[in-house]
Amino acid sequence: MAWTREDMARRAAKELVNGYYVNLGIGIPTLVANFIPDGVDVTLQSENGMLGMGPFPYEGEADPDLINAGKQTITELNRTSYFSSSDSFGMIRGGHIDLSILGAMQVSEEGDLANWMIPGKMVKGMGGAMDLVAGVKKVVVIMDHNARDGSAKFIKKCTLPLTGVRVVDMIISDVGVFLINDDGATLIELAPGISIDDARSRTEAEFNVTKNL
Amino acid sequence: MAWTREDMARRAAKELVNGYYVNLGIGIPTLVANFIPDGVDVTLQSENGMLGMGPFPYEGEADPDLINAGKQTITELNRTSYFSSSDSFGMIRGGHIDLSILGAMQVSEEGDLANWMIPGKMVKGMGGAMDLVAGVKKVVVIMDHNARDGSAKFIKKCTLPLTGVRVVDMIISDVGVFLINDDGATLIELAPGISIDDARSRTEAEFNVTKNL
Amino acid sequence: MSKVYSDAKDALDGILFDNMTIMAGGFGLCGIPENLIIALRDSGVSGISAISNNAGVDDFGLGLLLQTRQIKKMVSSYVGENKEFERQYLAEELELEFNPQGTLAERIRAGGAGIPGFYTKTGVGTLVAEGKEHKDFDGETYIMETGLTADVSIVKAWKGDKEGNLIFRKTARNFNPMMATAGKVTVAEVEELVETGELDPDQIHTMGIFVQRIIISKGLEKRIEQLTTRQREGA
Amino acid sequence: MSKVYSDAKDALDGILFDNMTIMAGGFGLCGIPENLIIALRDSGVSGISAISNNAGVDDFGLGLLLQTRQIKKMVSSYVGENKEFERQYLAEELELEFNPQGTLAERIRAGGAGIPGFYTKTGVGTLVAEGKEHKDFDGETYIMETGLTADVSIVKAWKGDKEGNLIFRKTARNFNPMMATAGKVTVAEVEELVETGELDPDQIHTMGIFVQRIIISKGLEKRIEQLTTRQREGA
Repeated sequence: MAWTREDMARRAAKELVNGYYVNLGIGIPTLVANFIPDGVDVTLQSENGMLGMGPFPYEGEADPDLINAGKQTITELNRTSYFSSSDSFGMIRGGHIDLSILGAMQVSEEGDLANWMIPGKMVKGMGGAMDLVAGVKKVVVIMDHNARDGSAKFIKKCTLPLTGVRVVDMIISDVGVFLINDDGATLIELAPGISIDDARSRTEAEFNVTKNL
Repeated sequence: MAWTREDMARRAAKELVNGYYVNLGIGIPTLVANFIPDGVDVTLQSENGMLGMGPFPYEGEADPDLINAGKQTITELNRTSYFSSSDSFGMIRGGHIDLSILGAMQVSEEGDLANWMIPGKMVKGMGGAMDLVAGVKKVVVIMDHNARDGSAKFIKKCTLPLTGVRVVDMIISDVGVFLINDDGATLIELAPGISIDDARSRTEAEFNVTKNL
Repeated sequence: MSKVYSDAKDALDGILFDNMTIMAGGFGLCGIPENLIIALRDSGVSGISAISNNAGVDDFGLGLLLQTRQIKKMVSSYVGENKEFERQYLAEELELEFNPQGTLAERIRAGGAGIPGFYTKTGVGTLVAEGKEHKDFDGETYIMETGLTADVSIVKAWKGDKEGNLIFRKTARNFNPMMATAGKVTVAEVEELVETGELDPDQIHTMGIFVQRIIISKGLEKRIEQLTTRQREGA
Repeated sequence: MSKVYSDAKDALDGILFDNMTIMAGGFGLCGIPENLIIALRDSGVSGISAISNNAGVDDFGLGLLLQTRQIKKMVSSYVGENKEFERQYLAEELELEFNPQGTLAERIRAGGAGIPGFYTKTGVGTLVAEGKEHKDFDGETYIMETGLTADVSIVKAWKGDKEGNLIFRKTARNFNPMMATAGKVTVAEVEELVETGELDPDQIHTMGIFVQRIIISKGLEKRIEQLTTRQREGA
């Protein structure tokens, strides 16, 4: 009864605060847009040069000049503005985006993130990930808690090349929710059917457990 | 029969080349716009954020949102574009402006320029002058050859605080025209009624004289 | 959580404190946030470090805050039009840091874009370079300048919408867009406030993300510093 | 001295040479200078160092120049959509320099704006920081990145006028405006070429000063990389 991808996205959506400017990564993070709570109004940024990203277009209405950072066709909203890539990353690097939600291959107990490169495999590139984790105020990772071979992804020290050092503030995985700050990592929520012992056995990183869990 | 201010401005206008983007400083340099040769089309930049500066407005038509870097009301042309101060100085610093014509208090024989500050007097500020001389491809100075007290302004080494080092490519004064490059300064034209000896006696800087003058 | 405030006083409420740093848009008197400057004066906040290309004139623009001695320090490129400024400066009542205009513009842009330092040729070999790090690139010498941010930026735009998207008009744009990005809080006054969606999304100069509070300008004077005109030929 | 050229071949005439550096605008296949890329391929120029956020797909965009082995090196942030790229890279026939996307964008802007180096937090502690100068500002560590320029930039705009002023449309803007500033020669292709004066001077994204040559795009394909749609409710 661990969390599904949708459950993780729904949980991540609780991190959205009314008025936030948010950048959602490719993959599960994109799903977060489907679970924005009622009464919470957030503006989605796409790093290729857009604030106020709308949903996919209706069939037959896709505009090749209007894509998101995942190169998917999208639509604009009333509030939308467009800008250049340098203005877009000025916004990101300058700390103007409140929240970034993205995927991970590994996260360390100090919040180091690896999500762009596996040595020996063809590297596609980091795109805007390094800029986002360096510049955005709060970084939330959504990931499967373990790799396909069962190995831990939340570990003491990343073994893969890093995307950023001490950048992750929260991990939402199928196991539960971990906060990471200067005091280290803390398990603050468990997915249904997951025990603290389950979480420990599936994690290499050291973490505290919040009271009353 | 030395050159008047208008003569100097007219001579400076000969440095304009068709297609050039030009920044004109405050004072005599502004007059250059009145002498643009027939068939030569240049675009005037104003560093407060405008390309394609037009003439003064007709009486009653001044627009407070439309001024030049000297804070004078002006007009726009067909080709005009507006932009921010950072874009404007990106243009200047990035070497996109072909020619800058400005005034000077002192110029050294190596092309050092002093035109913004007299120690002991209230300093108004350098405005955009340091950026212009550092970034523009060719810098032409228009100035009275001597100060009011008769002292030389084209000298071996500037005594006033500098605006830029080795930045002046040409001086146009009431005495004549001097080129400055890596070989030093060269007198290339004389105003009517001025002899080479006159020029030497009124100048502290060392300079060569072009053949056949 | 509307960004729209009723007036300048309301829009500055709760964000001012003594010895704060304020950026104020405008070039000369062109494109200055007139209402917000007056409200800043009326707030009585003191010890301001003001980052602004110019210092207004004696009785208008930032000159109003000089009259009341609310400004402790100016960071500017040119302050030639202000007698009170000159008096306070010569009496050493006012600190002054001159920046070349392009360096000032770029420092503000850098501050807003998360760039703490950059290199420029501007000012090499001059007083401006003293004490600054020098570095050679391709055989040419450059100096390092740092990014600038402010506790509050006050800017003036032509049109704005309720999301804080702004459009400027002609040379009234000048320093306003960069300053909007470099304020921890940015307050904008606009001549016309429209509904969200009325501005063309391709044509927005300052994105709403940079603007936290917005008001409609009231009673704009738009004073002209140097009225220069020509006569109609044959008139 | 018109900036308007008859077609892409004509517009590239006399400015290409082997082992040159070329910047090409676009994000994925969105906003790429389709005509100029094809003319570049047909010119046969070789040993190109290409600065472009992406590398196109196998049979479109910069992929066309990979097919013909005209590209020696790519400077990009993401090249995931191109099999031929992968083959050449793994066979060590192609050099590749990855830049974080924001760092790439800023390096290009810096190159066009006369800034030879700047500091950024992006990439600190990662492979990207190796060999780069580190510097602390206010207790945080940053790395120095350098400005980028190109011998020729090729960009794509929506509308342009005969002075070279350009306006981009929606997310097809992306890297095009900065690249226009960073080319020693910049060539633009536009969907619509209008008379000078028809574009609103407050709304020009790229000023004509940055554009030396301009053509009208012909037969634009505007290929969509990932068509994603939704169904109308109740449909």
